[in-house]
Amino acid sequence: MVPTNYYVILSAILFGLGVFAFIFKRNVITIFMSIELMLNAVNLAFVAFSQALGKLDGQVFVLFVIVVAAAEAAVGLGIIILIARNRQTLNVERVDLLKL
Amino acid sequence: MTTPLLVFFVLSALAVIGAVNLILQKHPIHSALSLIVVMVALAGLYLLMGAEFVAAVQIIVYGGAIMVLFVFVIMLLNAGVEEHTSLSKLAGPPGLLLAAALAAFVAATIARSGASVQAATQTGALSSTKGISEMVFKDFVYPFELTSFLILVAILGATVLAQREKS
Amino acid sequence: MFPRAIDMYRVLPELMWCGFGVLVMFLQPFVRGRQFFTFLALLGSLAGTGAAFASFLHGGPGFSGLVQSDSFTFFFRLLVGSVSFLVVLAAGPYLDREKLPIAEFYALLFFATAGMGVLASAQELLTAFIGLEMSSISSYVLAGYRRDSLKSSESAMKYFLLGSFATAFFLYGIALVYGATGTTLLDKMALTDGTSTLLKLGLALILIGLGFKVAAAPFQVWTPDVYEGAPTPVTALFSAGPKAAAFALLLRIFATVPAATQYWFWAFWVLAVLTMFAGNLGALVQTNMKRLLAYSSIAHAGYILVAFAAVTSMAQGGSSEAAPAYAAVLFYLLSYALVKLGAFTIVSQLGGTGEKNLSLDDYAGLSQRQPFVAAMLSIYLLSLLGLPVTAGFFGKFYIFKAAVNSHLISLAVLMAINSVIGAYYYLRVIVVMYMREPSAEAAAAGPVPFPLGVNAVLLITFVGTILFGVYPNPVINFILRPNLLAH
Amino acid sequence: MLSGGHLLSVLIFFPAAGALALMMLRGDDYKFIRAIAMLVSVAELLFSLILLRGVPIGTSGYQLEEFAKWISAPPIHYHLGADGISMFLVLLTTFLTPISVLASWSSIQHRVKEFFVMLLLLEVGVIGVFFALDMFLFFLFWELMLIPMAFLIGIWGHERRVYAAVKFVLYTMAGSILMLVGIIWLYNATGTFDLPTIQQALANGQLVLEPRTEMLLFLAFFFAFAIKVPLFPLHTWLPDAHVEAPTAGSVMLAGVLLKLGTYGMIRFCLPLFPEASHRAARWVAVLAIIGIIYGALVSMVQPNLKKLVAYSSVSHLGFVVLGIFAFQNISMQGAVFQMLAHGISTGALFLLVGMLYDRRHTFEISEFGGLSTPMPKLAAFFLFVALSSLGLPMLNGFVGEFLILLGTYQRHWGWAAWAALGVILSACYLLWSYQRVFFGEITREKNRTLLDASVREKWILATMAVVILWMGIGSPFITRRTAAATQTVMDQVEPQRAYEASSPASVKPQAKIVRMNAAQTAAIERLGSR
Amino acid sequence: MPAHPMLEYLWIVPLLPLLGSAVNGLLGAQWPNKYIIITAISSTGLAFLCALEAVREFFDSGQVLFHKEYFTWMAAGNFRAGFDLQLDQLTVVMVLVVTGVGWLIHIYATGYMTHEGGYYRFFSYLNLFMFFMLILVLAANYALLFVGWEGVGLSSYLLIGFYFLRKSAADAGKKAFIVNRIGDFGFMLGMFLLFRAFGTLDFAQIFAKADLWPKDATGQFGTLTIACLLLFMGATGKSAQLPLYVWLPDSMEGPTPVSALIHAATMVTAGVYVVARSHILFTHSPTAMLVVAIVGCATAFFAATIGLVQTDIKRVLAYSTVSQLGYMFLACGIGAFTAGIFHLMTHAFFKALLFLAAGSVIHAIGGEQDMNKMGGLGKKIRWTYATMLAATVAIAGFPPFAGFFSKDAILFAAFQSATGGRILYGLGLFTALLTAFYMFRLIFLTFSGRPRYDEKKVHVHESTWSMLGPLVVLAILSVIGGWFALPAFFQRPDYFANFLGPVFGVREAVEAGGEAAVHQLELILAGVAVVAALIGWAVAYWLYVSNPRKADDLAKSMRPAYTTLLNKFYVDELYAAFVVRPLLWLSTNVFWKAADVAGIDGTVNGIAHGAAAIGDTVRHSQSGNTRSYAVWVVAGAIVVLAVIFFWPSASKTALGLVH
Repeated sequence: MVPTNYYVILSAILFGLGVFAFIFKRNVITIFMSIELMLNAVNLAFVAFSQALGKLDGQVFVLFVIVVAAAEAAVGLGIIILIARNRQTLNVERVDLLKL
Repeated sequence: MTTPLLVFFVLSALAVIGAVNLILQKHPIHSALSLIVVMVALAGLYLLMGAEFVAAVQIIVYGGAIMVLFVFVIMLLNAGVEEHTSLSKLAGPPGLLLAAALAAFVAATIARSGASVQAATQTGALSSTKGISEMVFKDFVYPFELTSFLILVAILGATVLAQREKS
Repeated sequence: MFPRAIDMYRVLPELMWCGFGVLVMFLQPFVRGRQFFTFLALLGSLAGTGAAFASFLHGGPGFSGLVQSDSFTFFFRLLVGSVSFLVVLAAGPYLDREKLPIAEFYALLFFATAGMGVLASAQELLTAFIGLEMSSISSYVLAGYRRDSLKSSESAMKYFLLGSFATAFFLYGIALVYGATGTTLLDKMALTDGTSTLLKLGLALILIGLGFKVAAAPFQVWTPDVYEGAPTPVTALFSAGPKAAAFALLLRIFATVPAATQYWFWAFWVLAVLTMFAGNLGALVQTNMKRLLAYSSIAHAGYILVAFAAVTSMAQGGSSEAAPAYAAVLFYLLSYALVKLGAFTIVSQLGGTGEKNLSLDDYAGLSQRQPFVAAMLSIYLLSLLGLPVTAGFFGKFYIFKAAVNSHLISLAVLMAINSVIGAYYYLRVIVVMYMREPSAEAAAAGPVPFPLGVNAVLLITFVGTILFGVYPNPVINFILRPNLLAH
Repeated sequence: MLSGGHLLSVLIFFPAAGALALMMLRGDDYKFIRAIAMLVSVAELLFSLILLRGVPIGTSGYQLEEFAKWISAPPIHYHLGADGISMFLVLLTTFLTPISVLASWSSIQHRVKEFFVMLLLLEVGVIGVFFALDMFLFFLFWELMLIPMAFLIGIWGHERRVYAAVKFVLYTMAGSILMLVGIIWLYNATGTFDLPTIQQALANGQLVLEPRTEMLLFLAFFFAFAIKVPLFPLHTWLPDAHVEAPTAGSVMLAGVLLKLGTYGMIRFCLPLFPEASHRAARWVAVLAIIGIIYGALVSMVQPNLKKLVAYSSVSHLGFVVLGIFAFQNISMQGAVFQMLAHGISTGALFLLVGMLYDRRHTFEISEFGGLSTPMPKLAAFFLFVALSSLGLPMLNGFVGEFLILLGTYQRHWGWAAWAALGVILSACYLLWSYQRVFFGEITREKNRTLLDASVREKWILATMAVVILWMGIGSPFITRRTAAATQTVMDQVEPQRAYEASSPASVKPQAKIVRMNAAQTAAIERLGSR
Repeated sequence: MPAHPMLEYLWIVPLLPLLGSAVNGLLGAQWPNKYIIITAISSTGLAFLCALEAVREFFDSGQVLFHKEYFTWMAAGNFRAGFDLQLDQLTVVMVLVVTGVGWLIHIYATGYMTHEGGYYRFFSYLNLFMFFMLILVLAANYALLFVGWEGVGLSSYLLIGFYFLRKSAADAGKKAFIVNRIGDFGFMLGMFLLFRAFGTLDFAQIFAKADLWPKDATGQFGTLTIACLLLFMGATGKSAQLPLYVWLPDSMEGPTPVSALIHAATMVTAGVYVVARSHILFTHSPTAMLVVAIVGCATAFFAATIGLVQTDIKRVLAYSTVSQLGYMFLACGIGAFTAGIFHLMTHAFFKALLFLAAGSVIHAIGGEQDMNKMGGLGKKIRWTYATMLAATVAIAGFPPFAGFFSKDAILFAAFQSATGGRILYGLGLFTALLTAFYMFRLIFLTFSGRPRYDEKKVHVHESTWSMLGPLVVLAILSVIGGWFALPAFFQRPDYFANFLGPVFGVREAVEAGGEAAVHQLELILAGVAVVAALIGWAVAYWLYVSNPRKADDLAKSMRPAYTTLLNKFYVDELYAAFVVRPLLWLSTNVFWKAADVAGIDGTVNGIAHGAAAIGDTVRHSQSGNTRSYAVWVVAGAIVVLAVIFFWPSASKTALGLVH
């Protein structure tokens, strides 16, 4: 039996890596992927807690999160396409018309 | 070391390596593949915890549909190797240090508070897909219905954003 | 299994909004007339807002406690409903001018409104999350609605990336809270042990996520960029709607979960101070009206956070004296929404095709070119500044009162200092409008036309601003009722 | 007592109605607009004269009270009332407004309609401040009058008008927002915004403020008032505002707006926080004295005539503050009188400076010189007004200064002695500037052909001169009517005379906060139901 | 009809000149000179007549102090200052001097000012002065007295600055006013102190109460001492005593009738009047008395020394006035109030005459005031010469001219005075010598010798009779004015002292007509004084008539002393260097530019700029780069976490800190 804590710590590590990736990466798509990574970390925590608590609702939440992630992905990628079209770049650092 | 623990370590190592690889890879397609590795590893962990339904959804929806969408977009936009600019002063070492600090803090806090997670009592119920569906359609029917509208929003949004000008 | 009718009643406004959203989407391919959709949208937002009365009359918890239809919910539903109504009024002419598709806009607006309604009524974190996402995802799209505009698409991208980033924090917070308490239902959460570190961490992360949504410093960085880039009616919506909804959720968590009030107090204190200063100081040097108003939004979020600090400080004692502090937040959100809508609508209209005339210099001598508009804008600005006979004054007054009530004198004094800083840039706009001569080309161009819809928005917001500035009793009495949050 | 009908409300809102009517007019018929503005302000003046009958001599307490419930939570009432002090300040306002209208007759040539609208709105705010008995209402009017004044400076002012207008607003607002915090804090301690109720509770010991709280509250109020007065070192907005303001703006600013600060001190600081007032008195007095001397010295060396007059206000208002914080009935009455006298004489000085400006478009003293020759009448009026300002007996300035100093002397001879230096210095700067402007040979060719006072100007100045003289000789007309009010203030500030420099901590009030009891709340309710 | 209508309506006396002033001031600009003259002369003349009638009624009523309250002028708390007039013997003297001499001077001025512009203005001011002066002497309380006190200062300001086109005139006027104000500063404080001590400012009440006070011991500063000294400070300002005398010589910038009226006969004596009026207070304070005596004596001597070398004819007279006023204060200081007032009266006659005659001289010689450019005028303007000579003899103290009696009374009193009397007497006597010297020097330089002016250009002419008339009248008064005291020399009661007895106490009057030994002494002292005056005359004659060059030689041989005297001991320069200029410098550079503009306003603006600078920094944190924004979010997250987890007081108990 794996202690719940292990899972949660793993989720924290993955979440942290997601945050790290968000800052580190320049490509919009990859940055978006790091968000997905963070959401996955959340899912892991939900399932782990669900198992620890012996309640199913945690898993239901995971389903919802996945749906939301899908919806976000659809819109997000739409935006990314828009940006790529408008700017001919996928580098977030190049998209800085709005500032100061 | 028990078998589940061994499996856990293997899968979690896989997940972490995948995540790190996502960061290290220069080409988005490689990053996407690394992410899929993470997702698969997580699906394995879900199985390990006995959450088969979630694991399946993870593979099908996440690993399958969503990541395919990613790859599709990468291909569509013909995204090349990541351009390594450093225009942001903050996002250099200081920002990364902050991110690392945040991650470390969250992980450490969770590690220290392990006792506060309530102990597992009944694991058997977890495998019940029926239970899940009952919950979705009974207890959580309202958010569930809302997610349907959410998907509508997504569809609508995607078309609004990505469609070519009519003129 | 079909839910009970009473449950449906209690979420009727959201259903209305979603339903009209779907209807608009459905009719879009069949109907050409733009006026039709505007009319439909007005009808829809009114219907949703009207449905709020129905659900208020049939108040109580719905869907086994996932949502709560009480006075508090009612207030926010009315607020976001009115906001959407006014945005429809203002957006119609705007969309025509910018030649943008109209039906999709309204549909997205409806879904966003519904999301806010969900946020306001949610009594459970996951439902709240879904609501948040509904409003957020619609918002991302709306921000990028002017697809050809570089600024608009950039705005959408930034909003989307950072918004999702923050959402992840929020979600992780929910996960940890769930882990610590075994539930996501707020009222059940209240019954559990509030001292666990995991809960503390979870609540902290939730605060981070919501702090981003309400543009609290240092999470405020996205605000100016997104506000500037988004189409102006959308900016108006952003400043009034989602923010109010996020505040509603925060309030709900406060009111229900004692642990939150305990852990959050100092965080709110610090965030309030940072936010006020970041907003006001940032606005000092702005020359673009949209950005200026964006920074002012940040500042006002700071003021509201002061009231939050007061709420926490009061609620900690568990006394009923927190009620005026809640009322302060609610009233402020109302007054602020009215004013911001009016101001952004004027900015939107004066911006001209393609939103070109947004610089402060374009407002030079406005009082001579369009005295009526200048007077209106001045009233809004003075309300933001917090001068008497405007709703903004009472808003600020109630916040001061809440802060002093909670013995947060230092915070009140800091807020006072900020009010003075704020006065400077609001006055600057008035000064430019009234005390500078119009440029030759602006004078030659003649007055910018103000269509009926826009004028209606101005009239409504103006009347509201003055009415609530002179006679706030009905609102105050309503939001001070003891069973505001039935928990 | 609600027997007075609604005179006070009428006085407050009549100019507002006038402003509204003006707004409806077409903007290009200047003559008609001016006439309407004049009509409204004169009618207002006539209305306000009824006050003289409505506020009987020797009756303490507020007269002509009006009470209506307004905001339910927190309980805020529309509560107006007048006593001797506020009555005369209102009369001063209603007197100066038509004068200002007349003074702007020809010098305001663009955006005429807005100008008079702003002027009338300013009158609304000011009168409201004087009549308000609910602290919230007071604050409301207090803030309300800022905007018209800022517009008057900012639109119709001179070169650096915008800077001055913004500075004026920010300065004042800095203080007033703190005052708002103070008002709310006081509400917290008492449960009411109603001034008479709080005063009553203080008087019969139902309300005792903890010393530190009282001091902080005092400071919150005092700071706002001190900025408005302006008390050294918070005065630097004043020269800018005055120099840049149009003549009418300066007249109203110096004549009325500055008095709001001293009025606030009399109405709020002293009665509400007697202990703190006593403890702060010596510091306030020091600042006031510094203001008197410093203002005079700085005034003396100004090359700009209007700035000179502005700084002289700093000096003169220092007297008023000193008179108030001497806690002597005589000096208090002197302070009230000086407020009125300063309003008239400094107002007249600004009118004169404005008339010079109308002719030469400059305030630089070096640009003038020898003006007595082309304009003997204006010179004579100027001298007359300057003499009143420097406190020549039989003119109004003297009575106030004399009573203040006389009273202050009874409290502390040193204060009076230092302050009396200001009397010498005022002669220095006024006469010196008068000499440089009007005496000597004409130094600039342009000045040779300047026109003397026109008929309109003569009427304005003659009116002012008559009032100056009348106040100087018939001062009891005023002091008799303010006596009861100042006595009330004295009664409120003096009974707890724990203030003794020699015996510290002799009588320390108990640290307790007593909320309104049910009976008092009921009393308010009863008042409201009538 | 009341029994004594003029007394009952005493306010008419001051009101008449005020009416004249108002009428001339408001309407005179359009009038021909004739109307102006009629208004001015008739108003003051009527005032004189009314005053005479009032005096008659006063005698008629048995010389009882008349006091009447007309209306309240200031009232606050327990303080009341009324427009209350009173008439007693002292007032009678003053009123008659003021109205009588004033009227004569008015008449003179109608001739003198004929060729000046601003005729109406001049008479308006002059009448205004009369009004205030009458208020001053008729006032029944200090507050009303102060009205007149300040008012005469104002009139003096206006009249000195009458030739406002001349900078020196405007300067002089301003200086007069301001120096007077410095004195008034003390006067006001004195009043405040009196009010504090007695609770009233009415003469009658104060004096009644003060009489019951014990004397403040010498050297101690009791209330009365301080009050007296403060009042005396006012008097030094008004009456041009050390150290506030500086304005009077400058005031000669005004037209000569003004100098005669204000700066010789009336206004400057107000200080003496006040001290005399307050004699009950002063006599209760030996310290104050001593100070008065010393200041008076010192001023008398000091001013006389300066007068020795002045060349401007009016300035000599001005310093002479200062000196003579010093005599009056000396008299008051040693308790001889009667003598002081007596000298005040005689001085009014002969000094007014001197000024008017000097004016006549100046008029005759075409505006020249430098005595070095006169000479030999005696034959050409005989009337002027004669009258002026009479006045000079009077001031020099030759019997039986008026000055002899009054000066002698003072010196005698000084000699007898207990504290330091001999020194005061000696100095006074020496001053008398100097007086005789510089006055005769003036006469000799002006009227004797050869003309030193250009006889071709200057046509010397005698003045008209409107000017000479007053001269003659005053000359007569200068001769006989002192005869009131004549009986004293025959061991009979001094009329004047007797008359003033009710005011100053009978004791004094008795002393004047005392025992034989005292009488003997008085005769001896009178002889000594006459000898001193003779020496003064002789020296003047020797230097300026017999050996005209000798004077220059003497001046050369004693250059430092001479220049010091010529420059009036550099007092003006000292004031300028140590008071005026530092104050202006300080005000400009320290208070205004450094403290106000740079310091306070700089701080305020600095805060504004600081805020803007911070705002700019905030704005630049808005780099537009999404990655940076993400870092901000992370930073914010860390802030929130840090606050929630590590804020030291993030617990319930610590929450109390903010409460």
